[in-house]
Amino acid sequence: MTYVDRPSVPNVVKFDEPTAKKRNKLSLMLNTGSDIYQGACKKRGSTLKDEYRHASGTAYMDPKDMAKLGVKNWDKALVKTDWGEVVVYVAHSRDAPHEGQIFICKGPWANVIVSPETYCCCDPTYKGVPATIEKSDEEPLLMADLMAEVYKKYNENETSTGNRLVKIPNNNASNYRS
Amino acid sequence: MEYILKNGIVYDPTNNVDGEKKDVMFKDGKIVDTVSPDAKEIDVTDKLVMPAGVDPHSHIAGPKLVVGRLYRPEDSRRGIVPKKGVTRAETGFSIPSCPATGYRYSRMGYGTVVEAAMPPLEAKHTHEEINIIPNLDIAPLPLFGNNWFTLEYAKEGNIDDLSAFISYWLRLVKGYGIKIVNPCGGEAWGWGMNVHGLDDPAPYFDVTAREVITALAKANEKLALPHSIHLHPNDLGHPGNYETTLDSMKLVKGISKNSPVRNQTVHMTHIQYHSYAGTNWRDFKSAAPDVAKFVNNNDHVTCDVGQITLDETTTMTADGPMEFDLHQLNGLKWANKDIELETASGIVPFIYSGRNSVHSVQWAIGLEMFLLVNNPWQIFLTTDSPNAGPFIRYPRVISWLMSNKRRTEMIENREVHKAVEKKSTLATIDREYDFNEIATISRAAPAKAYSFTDRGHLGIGANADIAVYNIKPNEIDPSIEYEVIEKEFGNAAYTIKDGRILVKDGEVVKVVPSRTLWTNVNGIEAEEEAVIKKIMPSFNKYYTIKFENYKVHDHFVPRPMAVNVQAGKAAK
Amino acid sequence: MKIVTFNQKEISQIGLEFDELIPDKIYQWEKKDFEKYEVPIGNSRFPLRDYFDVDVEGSAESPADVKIIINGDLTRVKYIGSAMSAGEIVANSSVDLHCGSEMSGGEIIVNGDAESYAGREMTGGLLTIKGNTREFCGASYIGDWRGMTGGTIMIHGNAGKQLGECLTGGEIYVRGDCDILAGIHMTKGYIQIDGDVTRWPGGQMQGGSIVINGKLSRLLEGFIDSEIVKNPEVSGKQLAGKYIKYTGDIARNGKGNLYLDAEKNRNFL
Amino acid sequence: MGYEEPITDYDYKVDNCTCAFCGCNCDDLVYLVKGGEVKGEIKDGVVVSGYIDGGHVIGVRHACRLGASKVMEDMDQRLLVPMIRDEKGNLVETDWDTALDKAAELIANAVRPVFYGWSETSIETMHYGLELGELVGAVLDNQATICHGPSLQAVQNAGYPVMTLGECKNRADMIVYTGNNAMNSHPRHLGRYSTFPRGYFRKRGRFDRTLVTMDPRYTDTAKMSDIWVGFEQNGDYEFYNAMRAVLRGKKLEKDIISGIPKEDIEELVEEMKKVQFGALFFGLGLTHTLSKQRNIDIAINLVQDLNKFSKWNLIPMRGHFNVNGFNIFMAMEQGFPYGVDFARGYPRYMNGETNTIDLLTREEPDVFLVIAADPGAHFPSGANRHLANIPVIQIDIHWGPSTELADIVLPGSFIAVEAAGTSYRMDGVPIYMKKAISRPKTTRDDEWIVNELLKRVQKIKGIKPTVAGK
Repeated sequence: MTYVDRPSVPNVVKFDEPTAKKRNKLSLMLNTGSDIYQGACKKRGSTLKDEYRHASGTAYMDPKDMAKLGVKNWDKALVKTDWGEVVVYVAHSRDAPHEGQIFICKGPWANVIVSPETYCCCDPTYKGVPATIEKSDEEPLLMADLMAEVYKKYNENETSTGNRLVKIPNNNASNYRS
Repeated sequence: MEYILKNGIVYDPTNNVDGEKKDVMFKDGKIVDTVSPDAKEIDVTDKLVMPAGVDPHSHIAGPKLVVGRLYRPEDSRRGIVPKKGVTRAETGFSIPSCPATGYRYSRMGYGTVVEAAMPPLEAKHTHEEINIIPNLDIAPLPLFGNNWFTLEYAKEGNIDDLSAFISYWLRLVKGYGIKIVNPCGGEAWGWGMNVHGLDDPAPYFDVTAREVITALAKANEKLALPHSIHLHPNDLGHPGNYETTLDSMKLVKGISKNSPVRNQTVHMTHIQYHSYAGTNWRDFKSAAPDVAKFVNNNDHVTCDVGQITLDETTTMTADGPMEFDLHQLNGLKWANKDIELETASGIVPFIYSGRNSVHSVQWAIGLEMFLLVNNPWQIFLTTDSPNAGPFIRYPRVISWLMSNKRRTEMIENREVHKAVEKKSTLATIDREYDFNEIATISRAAPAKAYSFTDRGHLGIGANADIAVYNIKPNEIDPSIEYEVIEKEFGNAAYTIKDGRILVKDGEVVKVVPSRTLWTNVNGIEAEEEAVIKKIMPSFNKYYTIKFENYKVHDHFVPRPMAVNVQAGKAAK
Repeated sequence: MKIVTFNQKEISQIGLEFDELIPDKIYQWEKKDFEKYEVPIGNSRFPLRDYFDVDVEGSAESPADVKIIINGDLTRVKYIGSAMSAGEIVANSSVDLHCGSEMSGGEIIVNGDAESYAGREMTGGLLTIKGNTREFCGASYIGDWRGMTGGTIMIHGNAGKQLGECLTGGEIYVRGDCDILAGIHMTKGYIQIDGDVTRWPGGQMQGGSIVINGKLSRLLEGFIDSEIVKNPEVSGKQLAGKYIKYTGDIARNGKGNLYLDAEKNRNFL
Repeated sequence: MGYEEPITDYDYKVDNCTCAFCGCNCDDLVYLVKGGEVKGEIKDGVVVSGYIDGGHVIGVRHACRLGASKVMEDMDQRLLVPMIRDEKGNLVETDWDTALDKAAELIANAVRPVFYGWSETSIETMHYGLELGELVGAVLDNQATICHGPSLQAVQNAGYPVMTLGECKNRADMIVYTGNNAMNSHPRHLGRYSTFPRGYFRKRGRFDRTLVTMDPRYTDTAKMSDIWVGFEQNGDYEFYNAMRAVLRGKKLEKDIISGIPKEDIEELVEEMKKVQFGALFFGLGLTHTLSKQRNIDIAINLVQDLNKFSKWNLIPMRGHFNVNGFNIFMAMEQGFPYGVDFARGYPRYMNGETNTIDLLTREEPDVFLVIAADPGAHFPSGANRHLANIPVIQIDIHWGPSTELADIVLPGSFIAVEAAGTSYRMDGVPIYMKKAISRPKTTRDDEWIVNELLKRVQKIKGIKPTVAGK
């Protein structure tokens, strides 16, 4: 079967990094993309489940960065960019070393913090977004909770999600047409 | 439904009707000799009436077309027409979208088009496009000239197995006949190389174009396919290539034809590109007189021209190496598409300009071919669309053929480069085509070459595929009124397909789905099975697709028109 | 002289397309023609009068006699002055996409920012943007290797990415800074940037000239034959000061020229 | 995950099924089906025609982890009945007529409708979708807009020297993956098409080929490569520019370019010139970084330059199984590959204006139809926020992030398992994917749903249905 609890990652005990100076907050480059666990979980359709939260809502870090931040596998962290902030798990990246970069698989968690700017080339900026990461005690939200929290689709008390809506043409006016 | 077209001036070369004023009657999609008094009358008094056009070689559907559309949005944008009435929006100039292709052919009075290159692996794609193109009957020619199985059989000289292979494959991919493109050159392009001439072997396979062409021609006649081999010979577009062209034509001279309809055993396509003398682009000149002389003396050859129309167009051919050379020449974006085990292809945008000496001479060579080949049944109207120019330029080519005045004007007004006078004989030829000859090169002769007996003429029982133009043949002087000729041939007064009026006064008024013409060879099923069994291990090993998923399912050919052939026995 | 003034009443969320409101098409229009006119919005057309009050003064014999003034928030008005060949348009606001695209003559003044594709495929005329502009200013249509072929674009603010993509003629001046890949694929023409440039100007350029009077952060390897030139003359313009002159982009056998202010870019010496 | 026993308790096998996950479209899958009744022919336990009514796929042979997970889907989250969001904000079950009528009404009255998705459904469905789009003047766009759109733009600027995957399998002696982690995104690509298979001219498979990976990260693909080029993040353009300069015979001046020593670049170029047949596969690593389409643009130019020395081709590593299909379909129907706007009665294609993300961030659309796609999972929140303001119609098979944003949910069927259809592989090879089992009774085929929407919109607009071309 293709179900897993969480992606398998190198199981590194928090190691001593002599050059690393412990910091509460790191500035790094955020990349997003896909990996096999995220792909399998998403396309199987298990997006409401805990598996998806671990497959997609995880920031894969270089072990040196993890040491600097003082986190170990499946600890929680808050990632912030100009576009938003989200709580995710952290884990040792299988693609390490890539010091100074974190990788979050595409999914609702990464979406909150990537840039929608396309620079006229239709593709949002999914990679190379400057970000900060700090340790957090909060639990990453499950998919449905995250969507409700971020987009407020059915929260009646929220009137608008910050759009500039001014006037939508009324297309019922059939009298406009001959 | 019955119709009668009253009092038109009819040109029907197949039935020796040369500009007679007569009525054309049709009923339920077929031409008949009498209709009831209830028949709907369409008055076409003194107007030009011909069978609907038959295009013998055009690239209108298939993977490389779509690559062209995909990577040339600037071309798609050039031909935009908003949706209107029964028609959807059109896009594209040199590579129109599928709906536009159908509408534009209909407006010119065409009814049948041969799609000249279908890679068997992607045949489903070609058929999908055929289904989207409206208003035409389309016969796709699968590519066999660089197929690995063909190369092996040609090397062994195993004509029996080759025939069975081809007959099976035609059914598998729903193709009409054998297309050969730069034999062995396409395979060599797999390694970034090319072959030169007939005796340069393909790397590793160690087989020459001479062997491949001979083998395929023999197989073609052995099966008695309706069309002969359709040959795009080696060395396209190289100065001095006319010798290869002559050799290629000589090659099949000894093979006797096995067909009651067509005369030829080889159809040489876009011969304009293959009639160059010289050794490089500086001393490049026309060899059209030599090639035309050979054609005039040999009736086993037909050819279509591939006339340069001096437009910005998109060149696309299965001749991969030649397209790369072209890219090196003009530096414009180059697309290439190699198909495993089967063929290559390439695409490059190209701007043919009258100010360029080479392009102008190419233009002249095409016209020379038209004018120097005496028998209009041996030379057909094409622009190798979109290679030498888009098919919507056929009316312009017709106007050039009918007007020596216009040709002289172009040369004298320097609309083309002065090299035309030095490097070709065009300026010395004053022949002008008449309407009967135009009807022959664009209708009757191509239909005959493909053994289409149900179209290309207006005899009793033929499909009611008819074109009427707002030209009064008895009043007009095409030599002077070439502009009228161009305009009217581009905007048919009526285009009738299978008895249905599709175009009226240059506007598409009805849209019908296209049909697919393909050749079904019967009678050698046992041989076919044996051959398939033999090649299956190689197929499974080297293709990346399963045999079950290779074939063109009936789903993709919803409106087939199978031409049934008894292997070895020429059909009636 | 005819002066047509558009005063905005209502902003539409879905962009209005102004490609039919150019001097070439409206020089004979009266007020009542504007009253009747329906402007394309999305997949439909809606009365222009719902969105703009139009005042017409004077009369015009030809498009060249027309001056159009548009007031209001035009950040949702696309194609202002698109394909115009004569006359004058003054937009007193920031404008949306395609301002002055395909224009062949006349003048457009934007008293604000312009969104992307300003001056795309221009063949003539003058486009002045008093604020900033964004991507693909003076570029070609996607896929075409012939971009802007003539005319002038003046940008008083900053420009975005891929300024003057596939430039085949004409002149672009940027007073402010410029983002990556200015003059990419250009074959002819002239680009002058007075501010700083981030990365890789002139990528794959084959001809033409780029002058950078500010600081450059990164240059491509394809630029070679650097030499110091003093007070050079570039496409008929006399520059003052010391410049580092490069030829490139050699990655594409290019013969374009890139002039870098020598004082501000000492690290390249 | 430990050892798992092979699946033996199946009743039927279906051979040569096509995988509906990535652009590899592997067409050699064997579905192991339990239960149900065969509607068709069966021979030695293998269904040779027709399908199995009521069966379940309990195992898949030959598929990779991704393909297997998709085929053996999670039935817990399967959408089974149409739903409409009520006033309280909950999705409530409804019947097909109500849901379709409501959707059709929204589409018919929209001023700026966007139909997004299509990459995980069949060409046959797209036919109806396009007809609907042309009728109402919608924008049709697919997932290329967020993945390989820049590749297509680069193709439009620079050219498209491609091949079918078999060319690579039979001939290639150098394989380059750039900005792509094939082992994770296209797991069978190396094994079935590029690196490992024994081809006609590469009889020893992997041993006859050199594998190069260019990626800032040391990915799973990089780990199995012979050469890994780890250029710096966002340095792609400069790196390829340097390679092209070297190809033109230029000596590099800087010692390190984009994090790679110049000697390494020169050596790599030398290697690439020497091979007989090279294949370059590029992925989203190139399209999503700083210079976006220009990275691909210059990579294509590099391949074109290399063809002067030896034979080189490339293929974009398309993600969804039919994302290429939609581009091909739109190009043949209307001349442009994606992001086509029919608002003015003719197609317009303008990057940055007629693409889904741009439209959403500009907050233009007033109805959003999403079919066989998941913007909730893939769009940046800046774009998705607008979906919370407007009616969203979803046609999909699973309850996913987009369902959380949808107002009308129409449950479709699973192409290549429960419905047949045409798809185009990443290299443009068309494959007719067959139907193996029946769909859940309460769902409908995508084709039927979109056709039904079309018919209902035609009725609202008072237009007679046309049949031409269909």
